[in-house]
Amino acid sequence: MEAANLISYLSELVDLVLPSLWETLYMVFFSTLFAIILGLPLGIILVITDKGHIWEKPKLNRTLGLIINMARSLPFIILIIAIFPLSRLIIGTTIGPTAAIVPLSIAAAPFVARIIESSLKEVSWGIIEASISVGATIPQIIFKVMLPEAMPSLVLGITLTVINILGYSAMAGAIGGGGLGDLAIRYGYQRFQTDVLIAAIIILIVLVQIIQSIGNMISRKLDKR
Amino acid sequence: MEAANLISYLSELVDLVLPSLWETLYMVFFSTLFAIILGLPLGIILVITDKGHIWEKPKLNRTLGLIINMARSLPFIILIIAIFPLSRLIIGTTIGPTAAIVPLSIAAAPFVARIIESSLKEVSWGIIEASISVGATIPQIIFKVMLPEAMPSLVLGITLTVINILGYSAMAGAIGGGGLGDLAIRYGYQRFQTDVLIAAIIILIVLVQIIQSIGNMISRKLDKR
Amino acid sequence: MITIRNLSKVYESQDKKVEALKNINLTINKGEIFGIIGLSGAGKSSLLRCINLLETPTSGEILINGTDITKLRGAELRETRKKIGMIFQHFNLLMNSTVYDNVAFPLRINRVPEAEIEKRVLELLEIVNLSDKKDSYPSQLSGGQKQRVGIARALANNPDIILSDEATSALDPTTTESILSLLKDINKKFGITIVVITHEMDVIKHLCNRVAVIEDGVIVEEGSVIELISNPQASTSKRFLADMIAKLPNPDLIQEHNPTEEVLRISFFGEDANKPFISQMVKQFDVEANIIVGNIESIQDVQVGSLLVKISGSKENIDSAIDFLNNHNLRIEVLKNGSC
Amino acid sequence: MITIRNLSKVYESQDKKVEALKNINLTINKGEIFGIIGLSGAGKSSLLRCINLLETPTSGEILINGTDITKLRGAELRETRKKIGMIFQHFNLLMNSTVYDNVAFPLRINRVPEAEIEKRVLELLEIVNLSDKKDSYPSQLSGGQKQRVGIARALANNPDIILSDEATSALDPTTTESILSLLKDINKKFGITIVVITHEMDVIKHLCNRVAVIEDGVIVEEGSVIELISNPQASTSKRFLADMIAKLPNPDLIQEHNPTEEVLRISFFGEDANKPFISQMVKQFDVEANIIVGNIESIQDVQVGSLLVKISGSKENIDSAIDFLNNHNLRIEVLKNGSC
Amino acid sequence: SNSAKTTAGSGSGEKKTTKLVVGATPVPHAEILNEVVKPLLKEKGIDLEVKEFTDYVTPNTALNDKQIDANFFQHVPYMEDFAAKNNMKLVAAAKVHVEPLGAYSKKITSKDQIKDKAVVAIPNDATNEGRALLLLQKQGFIKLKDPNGLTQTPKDIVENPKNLQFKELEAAQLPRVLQDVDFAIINTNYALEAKLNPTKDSLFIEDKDSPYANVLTVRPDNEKDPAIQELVKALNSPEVKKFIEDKYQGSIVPAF
Ligand SMILES: Nc1ncnc2c1ncn2[C@@H]1O[C@H](COP(=O)(O)OP(=O)(O)OP(=O)(O)O)[C@@H](O)[C@H]1O
Ligand SMILES: Nc1ncnc2c1ncn2[C@@H]1O[C@H](COP(=O)(O)OP(=O)(O)OP(=O)(O)O)[C@@H](O)[C@H]1O
Ligand SMILES: [Mg+2]
Ligand SMILES: [Mg+2]
Repeated sequence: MEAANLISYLSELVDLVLPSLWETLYMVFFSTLFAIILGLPLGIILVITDKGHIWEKPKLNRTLGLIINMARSLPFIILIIAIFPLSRLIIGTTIGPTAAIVPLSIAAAPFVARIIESSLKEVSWGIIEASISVGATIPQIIFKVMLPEAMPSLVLGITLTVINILGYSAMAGAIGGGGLGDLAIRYGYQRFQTDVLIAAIIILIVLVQIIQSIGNMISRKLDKR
Repeated sequence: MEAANLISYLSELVDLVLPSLWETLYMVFFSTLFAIILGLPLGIILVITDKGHIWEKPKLNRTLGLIINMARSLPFIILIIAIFPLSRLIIGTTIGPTAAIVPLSIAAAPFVARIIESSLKEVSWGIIEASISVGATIPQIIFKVMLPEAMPSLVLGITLTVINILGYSAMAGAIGGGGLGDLAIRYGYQRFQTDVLIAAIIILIVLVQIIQSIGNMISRKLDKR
Repeated sequence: MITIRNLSKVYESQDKKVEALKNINLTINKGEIFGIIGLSGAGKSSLLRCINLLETPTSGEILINGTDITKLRGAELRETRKKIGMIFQHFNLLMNSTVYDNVAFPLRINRVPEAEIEKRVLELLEIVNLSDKKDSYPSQLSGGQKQRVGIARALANNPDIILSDEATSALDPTTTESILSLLKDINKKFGITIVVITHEMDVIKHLCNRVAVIEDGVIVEEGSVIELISNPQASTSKRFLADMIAKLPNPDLIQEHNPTEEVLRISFFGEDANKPFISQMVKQFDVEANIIVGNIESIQDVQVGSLLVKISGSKENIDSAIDFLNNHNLRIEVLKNGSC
Repeated sequence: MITIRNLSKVYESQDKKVEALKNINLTINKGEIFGIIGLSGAGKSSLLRCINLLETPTSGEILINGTDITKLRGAELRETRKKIGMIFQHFNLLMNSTVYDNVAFPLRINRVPEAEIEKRVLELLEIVNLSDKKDSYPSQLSGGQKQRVGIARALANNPDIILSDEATSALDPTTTESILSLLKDINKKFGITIVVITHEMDVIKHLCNRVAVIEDGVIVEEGSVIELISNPQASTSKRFLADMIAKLPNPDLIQEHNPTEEVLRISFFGEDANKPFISQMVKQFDVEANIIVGNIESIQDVQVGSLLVKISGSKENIDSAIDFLNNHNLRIEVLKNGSC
Repeated sequence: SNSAKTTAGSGSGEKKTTKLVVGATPVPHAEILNEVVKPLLKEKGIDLEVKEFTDYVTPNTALNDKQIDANFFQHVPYMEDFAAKNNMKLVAAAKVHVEPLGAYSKKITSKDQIKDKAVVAIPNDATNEGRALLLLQKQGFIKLKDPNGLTQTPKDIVENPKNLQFKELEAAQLPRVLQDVDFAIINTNYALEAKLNPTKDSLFIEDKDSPYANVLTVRPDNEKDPAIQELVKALNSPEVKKFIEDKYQGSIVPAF
């Protein structure tokens, strides 16, 4: 290929990939944010309402478990449709990257809840007892003891979630969400354009690598045990 | 609806749903199995080669992390295509439920590795030191100390994986894997047969609920802390 | 005042029950330093943990200043707990918080202003001699240093009651002494009630007013420290006090069939100890007395002791000397070969 | 034999360094019971953990039977460690294994046949008095019970060396005694070397042959127990021994300007203690002698003691008596008001 | 919300621009729109925005919700079926092209070589699957319960003399799995992408008067909108015809 051709070829590729990258970052960032906003309280409640924990509520625990399981049972594409009315209500539309954030958040939230549940379960009971003994309220125990103590493991869990959402965001193409995954599918999978596919995937790999490295670093920094 | 009609209607529904249920169970069971077979060693190696752990190998650790991240970067549908040659090699074909097990296992393995990594990281270092002090070999520390001590949390992690694979298995429809998720998408979503959709989803919910309950139960049984 | 009535605690696991506390009745007065001793596994920690309801009693009542705390819920229970500082056997520190933040923790829970917290924490760290470790994390501390963080944390809230589960057993004598005098100080100054579990007789002797001895979940003895020491009843108490009873270091010291020598164990308690009975005996009966081993202590201003004395002289003189000692209301045992 | 040469250990965290051990040199003989004492945070655990390389020394050598283990790797290091049993300050038990399995653990690691394991484990549980808890999990045990599981585990492999980090500090005197005599027994029977960290002088007195005193990462004193007790040099040693030195319980006992009374602290060590010097003094000089407090112990067959004695009589007689005592090679201090 | 929006320019003398949002699947629909129609409409002062979808449900719901002004991805039978099932009113504004469905194989070269118990891969989405079965029926391999049903599945086959075995796969997978089956029924767009030539490589293929002509779909309320009318005109323009013929080499056939 000639230099001029190569340049125009590359600039075309960049034109294709760059907007998708932004879409991906946009969707993943906000979906993670909302998934955590939704999933964190669920995970916390799952733990503290469990048998023998600080706010034992067997019925609530079972009901919540059931709801979370229900949300996790739906295939993603079905979930997308099932929450069209919700997307319309919140975002005013059911298509585009912004609309994709709704099903992505809702699909990831129960996952986040389970991940957070299992991190919080690892907090030593002795430490919780110590905080009970100084008269801490349940919210204080949650926010001043359980979350800080579990933080290194929570950060790893959230890293896992971000990468999972990144994976799911590939399916956001179904509703015009765009993004790198969708680009890879549309060009690489449906149009057999290997160059775009490879470009998209390299960027995805770099992205995942960055996310994981940041997650590992933060987790290690926070871990004082 | 008349009784006779109802019965024939129901039997038709069952005819549609039952094979899908089997396909799902088949795919999920074996995919989980292989994902664990692949992911468990990866997760273990990720932990023990980490800084300050029992088999510190910074380079191996970083390389492995990279590979795992690469595998997690691919959108599932792209992964399916990417490993067609592998499927053909192992199963002899790239379509059908058995062939679907290959990409499902490979997609889930890095996830399993990360989940196992974060469980094993929670094993108290003091206990590992105690086993070092009695002259345990690295495999002994792994199999007699780290895994048993992390077992309650590993079981929860595997439960999470099984349900994740169940979710992914809906996408196995792309290569003729079938299963309940695919049924829900094809009949419920594309053909607007709400009854099939609902039947499939109810079964999925029941399935997830059963898996989670079993996981919780085993984890609680094993947890002696 | 802490009153425990008919307290029982049963731990149930899948297959078996452990009756850790059986119908405990106990009164701990306000301002008192109360010791709990007992063998390992006797139920000491369980009892202590019931007092702030960390362990839910299987049955019975726990009255703190007249209120049955087993009936309290929510805010009321929390307020009560805030006035009870607890030092844990296994420290239970926040692993991801610094020493400073660990000690500040109860104050933050109590919404004390940050400036006040700083003052109080630095003061407490000074007391437990950890000022230089204030920014360290628990994993960077030695065992005793962790224990001291736990102690500082328990004191932070200026509690009315302190529950201490072997607070000093991981500490060296110097640190132990400084902690004990701190506890004694705050006990005197603020009249706070202190309940301590300990294995160390020294702690009991120097710190406690009263002691309960627990054996297999049952309180077998309870009373003032002096009473316990002077006249231990339960076998646990005797075992704890074994140290204080002079024992023959070497059986060869008793020569059989030697009528001109006799080894006596003289135990005394209270006033008797203040009299120079040995020198009187030596003078009156023309015997020589050699203290082989022995221990005389002043416990809360009462002299308590046990001496192993070899008396030599003529047979009659020895006998008269023993009579003299007996008349002085001392407990005398003549050791024979084989006994000790 | 364990020889430690120029051992240093520095803990580095992001911002600061802690020099926990500074150029330690130490020889522990085969078959010896060696004590390490020191204040909390002095570096005892660090030193002990260096001996089986749980902590990698920053510099220096650790020779076990002539082999520098800091140079060992892999299988060789593991084989060496198998012969070193360690009792941890914080137990470090397998939380998801029963008491039985915890004790069996080193044996399983060593691929001992299961039948043999059973025999050995049951025997060890008998020794530490936990037979009834064999199927319990660590979370169902009291603090002392956990410690005993740790002790049983350390003994399981019939090690040549036992490293004990405050093995008995969470235990009551009875249990402590039985563990100590167990350690002493196996030391005598199998000639194993035992290194103990302890805060309890009793443990040192009854168990150890030699002691090292560590202060702020430096060994400040090292020698036989008797030497240490008779003539402590370092301030840490003195503080540890403070208990053994008779102290005046009540300053009122010294009446100022009373020439007919004098309070003496008489310290003695070894042979002197076997002589009936008090009774001799009383007789020769016509004084009365009253032992206020004091402690005479037989430590490894040597009598060691310190007595606080009030002597009353005429001024001259008292002076002569003091001369007499001084001539007996006893250390005599005349206590004045204000001193104690 | 946004039917053809008219935005007044800031300067009074400037021409009015109108914006149209059209949902389309990538090939060839989005290509036709972007490469030919967009420049044509620009001249008319209409700004065309193409939103790509990879799914067959959302473009219709989005249209019905007025989130887009038109879509261009489906054929009339699918549109009618969808509209009926979802209680929508959709209108086909213009027929544009036919993408014939064809049978391809890596193992055989003509349809006579199809053996007993041959494995045939067909698309698994409702429209294409039904259409594939109708094609097989037309070729005489099977008989369906409803000879004209649009969304039938292999379960609705009443006669299958060759005992064909059906594998239902995602449409885009079909070219990739050709070597794993005896033959596959593949959409032209995917066949093209996989470098299969519909005219040369197919065992058999739908003819040009197939009812499956792809249409521009609009709502009754904007059917008469001038901008839409311009779009219809552009789609049926000679430029589009030439583009289709040049670019797709006969594998996609203009339907106007
Ligand atoms: N991992 C670590 N990181 C930083 N500093 C440490 C670490 N471990 C120990 N230290 C510091 O090293 C010093 C020696 O600790 P070490 O545990 O050896 O003391 P110790 O003599 O066993 O005390 P104790 O009797 O309280 O158990 C202490 O000042 C401690 O704070
Ligand atoms: N969670 C539990 N489940 C079952 N048994 C328990 C539990 N906690 C304690 N026990 C048992 O209850 C008894 C009393 O335990 P406790 O901890 O009160 O003893 P302790 O007197 O504090 O002993 P130590 O001096 O060794 O700490 C012990 O036999 C112990 O094994
Ligand atoms: Mg206890
Ligand atoms: Mg230590």
